[in-house]
Amino acid sequence: MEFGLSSEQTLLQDTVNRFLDEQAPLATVRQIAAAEIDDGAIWKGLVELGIPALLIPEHMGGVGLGSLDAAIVAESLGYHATPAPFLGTAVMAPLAFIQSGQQEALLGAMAQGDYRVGIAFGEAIGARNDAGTQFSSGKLTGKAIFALDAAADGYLVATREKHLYFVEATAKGFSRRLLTTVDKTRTTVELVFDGVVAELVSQDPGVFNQVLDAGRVMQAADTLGAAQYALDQAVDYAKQRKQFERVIGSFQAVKHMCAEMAASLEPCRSLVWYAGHALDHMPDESRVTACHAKAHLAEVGRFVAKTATEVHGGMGFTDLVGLHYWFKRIGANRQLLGSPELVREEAARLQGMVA
Amino acid sequence: MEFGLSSEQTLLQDTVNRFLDEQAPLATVRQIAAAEIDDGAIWKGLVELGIPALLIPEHMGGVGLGSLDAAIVAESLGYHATPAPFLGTAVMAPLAFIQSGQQEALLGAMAQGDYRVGIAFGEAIGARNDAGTQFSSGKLTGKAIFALDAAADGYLVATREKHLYFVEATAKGFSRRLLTTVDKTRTTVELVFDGVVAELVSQDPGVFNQVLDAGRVMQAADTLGAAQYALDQAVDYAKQRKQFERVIGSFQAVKHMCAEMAASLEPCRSLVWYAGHALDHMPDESRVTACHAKAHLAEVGRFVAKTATEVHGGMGFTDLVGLHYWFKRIGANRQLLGSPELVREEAARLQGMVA
Amino acid sequence: MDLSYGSEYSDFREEVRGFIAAHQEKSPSQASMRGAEGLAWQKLLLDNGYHSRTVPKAYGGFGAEPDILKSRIISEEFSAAQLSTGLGGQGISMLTPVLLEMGTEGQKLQFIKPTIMGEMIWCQGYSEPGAGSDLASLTTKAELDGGDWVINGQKIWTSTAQLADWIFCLVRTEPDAPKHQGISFLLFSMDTPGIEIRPLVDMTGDANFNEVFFTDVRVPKDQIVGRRGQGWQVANAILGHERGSLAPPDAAENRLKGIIKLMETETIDGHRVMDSPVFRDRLMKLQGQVLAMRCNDMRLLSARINKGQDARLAGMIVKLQGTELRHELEGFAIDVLGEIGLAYEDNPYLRGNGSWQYQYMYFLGLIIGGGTSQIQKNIIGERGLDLPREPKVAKA
Amino acid sequence: MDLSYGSEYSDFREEVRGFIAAHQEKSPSQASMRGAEGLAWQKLLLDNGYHSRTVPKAYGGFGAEPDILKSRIISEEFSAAQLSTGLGGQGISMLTPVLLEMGTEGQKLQFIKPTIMGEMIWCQGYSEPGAGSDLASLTTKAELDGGDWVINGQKIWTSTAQLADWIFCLVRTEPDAPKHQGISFLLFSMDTPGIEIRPLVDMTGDANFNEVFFTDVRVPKDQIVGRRGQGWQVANAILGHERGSLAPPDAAENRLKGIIKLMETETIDGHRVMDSPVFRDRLMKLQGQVLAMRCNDMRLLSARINKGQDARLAGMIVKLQGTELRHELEGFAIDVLGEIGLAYEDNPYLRGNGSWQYQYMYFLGLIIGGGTSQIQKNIIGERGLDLPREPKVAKA
Repeated sequence: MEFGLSSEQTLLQDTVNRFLDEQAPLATVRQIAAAEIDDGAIWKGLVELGIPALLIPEHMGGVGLGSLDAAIVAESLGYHATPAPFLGTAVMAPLAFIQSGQQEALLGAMAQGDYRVGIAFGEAIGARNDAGTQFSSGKLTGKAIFALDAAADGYLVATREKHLYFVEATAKGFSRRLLTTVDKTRTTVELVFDGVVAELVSQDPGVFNQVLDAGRVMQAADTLGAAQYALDQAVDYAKQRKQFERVIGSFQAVKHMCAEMAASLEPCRSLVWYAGHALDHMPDESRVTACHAKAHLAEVGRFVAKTATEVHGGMGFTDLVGLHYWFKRIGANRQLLGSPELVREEAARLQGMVA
Repeated sequence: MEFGLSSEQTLLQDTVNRFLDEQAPLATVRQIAAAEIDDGAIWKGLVELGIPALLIPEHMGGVGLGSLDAAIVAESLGYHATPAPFLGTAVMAPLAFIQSGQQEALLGAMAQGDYRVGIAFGEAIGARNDAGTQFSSGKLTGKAIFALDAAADGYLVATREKHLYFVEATAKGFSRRLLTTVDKTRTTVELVFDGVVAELVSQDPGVFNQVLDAGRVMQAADTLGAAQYALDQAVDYAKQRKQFERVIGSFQAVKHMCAEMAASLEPCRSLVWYAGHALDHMPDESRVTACHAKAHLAEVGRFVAKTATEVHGGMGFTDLVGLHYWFKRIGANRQLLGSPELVREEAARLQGMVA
Repeated sequence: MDLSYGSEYSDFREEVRGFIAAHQEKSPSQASMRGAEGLAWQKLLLDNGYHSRTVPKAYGGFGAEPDILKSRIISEEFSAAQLSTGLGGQGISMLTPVLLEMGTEGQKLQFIKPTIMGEMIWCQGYSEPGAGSDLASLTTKAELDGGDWVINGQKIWTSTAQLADWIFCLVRTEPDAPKHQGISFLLFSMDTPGIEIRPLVDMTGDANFNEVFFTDVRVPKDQIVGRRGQGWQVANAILGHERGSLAPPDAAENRLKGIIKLMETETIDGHRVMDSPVFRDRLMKLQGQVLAMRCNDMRLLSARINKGQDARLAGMIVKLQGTELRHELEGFAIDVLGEIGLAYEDNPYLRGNGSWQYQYMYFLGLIIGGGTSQIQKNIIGERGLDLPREPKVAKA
Repeated sequence: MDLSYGSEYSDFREEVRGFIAAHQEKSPSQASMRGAEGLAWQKLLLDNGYHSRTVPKAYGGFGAEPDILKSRIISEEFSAAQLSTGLGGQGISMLTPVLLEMGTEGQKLQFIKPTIMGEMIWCQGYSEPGAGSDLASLTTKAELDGGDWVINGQKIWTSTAQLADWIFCLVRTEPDAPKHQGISFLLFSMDTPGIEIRPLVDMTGDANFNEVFFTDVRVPKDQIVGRRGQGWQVANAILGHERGSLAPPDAAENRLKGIIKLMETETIDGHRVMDSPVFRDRLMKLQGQVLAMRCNDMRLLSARINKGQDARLAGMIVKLQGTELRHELEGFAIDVLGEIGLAYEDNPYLRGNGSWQYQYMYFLGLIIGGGTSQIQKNIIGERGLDLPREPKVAKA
């Protein structure tokens, strides 16, 4: 019995962390957030580490690791607020293609960093206002909003019926525009489909669900990492910053804020591990567990993001310490792929609690 | 412009407080809670102060004061965790009789402390399980649970249609039994009606609503008083209790617990005053305001009851300091006449927000 | 309990309404407050006693007796008509009251009129990187050299520093005195050589504040308010003015109305958000809290009019509760909007001009600024509930 | 990640199941645990290594090597079969490990066997009215008089004092030493003259605890564990045992299941509470928290098996989070029940035997007891996050 990371997983995490510490420091995040550079160099490095190949079976040219491994990477990316197309290109799209047996040819290109796939699932989770897509006669029409990755080469699009389609960004009738959000470490876009040729990936809602669950667990892991960073920064700051001739961390008020963050965040680590493990090994539990990981981390993340900022005092509010990149990333993870209320209702429905 | 208590109101509150300080101290509350004595003596004293005559117009032999005055008294009763049939006999029943023009003959007896009226509204607010009453051919059948006042001489009973009936406790086919709750400072009963002769008080849901609103504001005021007591006790304890060679109130953790209680409770005082005032003077707002007072005080009360107990450390958990009477009273106020979720939904419905 | 302002105020309300009817087309937009149009409007308000009403005529004001209800009526009527109530800013809201109370006659004559006319814009030099919650530990020093103070050091959180003509500034003049007794309150022009301003970008993306650096800044000796070493008392008089005004409940009420509108118009899978009982319940919880703060505010207003009414504690909790509530309200709106709640800047799906996200962050800043929530709780505990102060720490 | 216990444990699980199948009818009810039936069951468990498994045979145990998974399998299987896992209490859970670690050979031989057999019941003399969070300031004193300690003072929060045969007790033996170094750990019979027990009724209405008064209680000099003045270290070893066991997540999971059942059966105006989205959302929030604590517990179990896995912080937060969560769960059940949630004692509408209200209060007691939430946060902050301790206060 071992509830935790294997030595291989620890090594993987260390490797990713070391790479990000060196190649994606705050200064680089700032540049990408300001659109001075794109996330290409970071992604290239992650590709070299094999990250987009992680979930692709070995016989398809991948590394053949599991969802927990991916969650560990997601945590590291969150910890570093790393701009990268990980969620779509390394997790959700590969899973969809593998599960459905479609577009397998793309997997190799994705694994090698030559092809990025964005995700347009919002309309299948809870369509906002007039957004939504319809498929007929081989073509997709409509609009998807807050789709992931502005630089994707193609998009995996879910309709309200939870059917999945694949669309190339170069296709006729396809257009997109950047939807700026508070979180500049990732990009979202509006996709407009004016009778765009689309290839069916899956009409099985089970595939959609599996891909969505994985995405949600990755987001939970990303929030875990981002919140852990915020907590670490707050603790460090509390140990250094002096007011009233004492380091502020010696004041019970500040100490307890840190303790409350740790107390609520620490069990989240285990929850994320479990949810990651469940995706591959516990089909009966994995859906509910993914919902809980997503929703619970959204709530704890919001609390930690706020509290860590407060511990930093005015500095936390400034751009100087850069903590806001994490604050906003946590905020984005909360809303994308289903806000907590919606996800909790789904957890209840999955347990037969909704009449 | 004066948002606050008039000098007459301050005098009324002082008078009630002085009486309760002297005649209803914790030792007496304990005796009543243990059923060693009943609340008769306290009620007699309150009758002498004119409390049950408060809302009865002067031409009917009462004092002719308003709902805010009653709320002030309710606050004092909550502050002292006073066992007394105030809510039914001094507020809800008189209001029902006055508004409907029924049973006016009883008002005099009630004002003089010779007649107590209990309240069975639960089934009109949100009927639990199989409880509920039906009226036909002049008779009431069914069951009401958690009706207020085990020692009442008669009961004001609301059906699901929000019709009000009056039943004498001596009537044929009527039976009741005590329903013990955590809160021993008030009593609740199960009423069984086996074809009991009942007199119609009102078929106008408007009357029911008005009586209910008043009851809810009184409960909010009661919680305000009880929570203020809990806070006062906690602050006193924090000033005296020493640990680590310091009074615990000098520790930021304890100080901030007290500050958080005060910060959430202090605006409640104004809210209760406003809600009391609105009952008589602001018909457009009074219903929503009563709902908010009831629900908000329920939440703040729960927080204060828990936190004040924690400030007392182990002592708070014991019977020695008696704080638990207030803890439980606040808990009872939360659930009776509509739990917060239910009351908030009503507030939304009143504002046309529920489709 | 009397929520009306009484018949004696009806005339005044009519007078205000008359003014509004006659002049409302002259009210400037927010953007042009400092332009010619704005300054003309400001003058009109001053001449009619709708701004700086109680400031003596000698200093450019209207010279009226203080009357809180009249002030409230003015703000109610202007707000109802959606008119500008004139210029604000730290010179008007903070410095002017201080000069009236502690300035010399010369200072009053020199500074108040141009300040309230909008001709002299001020910024505040207060906090320092090393002096936040512990403001009294500030180290920017001013040393006398002949007839001048020579100032060296750094300030932070200085809003409107780029716009400001002058600064009111706390500096350490008696380095050997106990920390609260070694501070002085100086006034000087922002054109004085040796001042450098660096905008301080914050999490909203804007630079709502600045850092200001002083290198051998020379200020005439008499540009001091109060005596040498008395600056802390002067500063505290100002802080009192600031704390009350950070989170007025009418703003929270307007935001709540905005959220209700959002919930009625935004849909998820074709259903209005308002039709979600879970969101409705959260809305009602917040509405209850906003109502409680509104009632608390009415009590505070009343206590200022009716001597003898005690609302000390009710006043002390406003900053803490008001800023936390606003942050929560804005965060709730983001939840109502879901993904759309993330929209910012040029996003075409922006709702309310992006104000939900902006205010969500800005109010986190206000939770921290002007005395953090932790400092507020100390104040409530110590001054409000009379709990003992933190004991002195033993020397290591 | 491997959630199975591995094939090497299947045999052991089978063995436990075999025992259960053969003997389950002998398992006593909770009430008769201290009766003949209970003691016989206890002996059966001891003989088969299902209780005090790792206690050496010489002291009445089974003498097995520590194996956390085997212990877990025993508890899982007994729990699944709803059988008693035998006697608990402070003598077994707290004193026995301490004696094993710090007792003399004579003490081990004298006390452990009768304790685990259930023949010797212990209570704990620890907290005092003046020594709660600051336990080390305890003042119950023991002075040597010839061959005896003479004890005077008062203890509080002594559960099972009426039942107890013996007490393990912290007393001050070196009044002039620093407070942590002047305490000794004594053992003595509750029949010793000079002991008075007063039940301490708590908010649940029960007397879950007692006050114990000592007046010239004479205790033989050698009834001490560890050396004179070493009692604080002994006590801390025990506290560690206590903190981990206050809020196991399986109890929370069972309560959550109970709430789900309540929500499916209780109705409001004919609608199941489960059909209220607002209650459902609160349920899901709590389910998420309970799941997180379950996962945290699996991690802790794993870290005890797999050396090198760091779960220190995960362990430190259990008491704080676990007790707060249980209190919240019980409070939620009361809300689900509405008025019926108020039912207590002989109320015919009681649900779950009144346990919702009882546990709601009891867990508030547990939030306070065994190190208040405030003390827990200090510990998490200082030991878990390495934040500095509260500085020493200057002498007034």
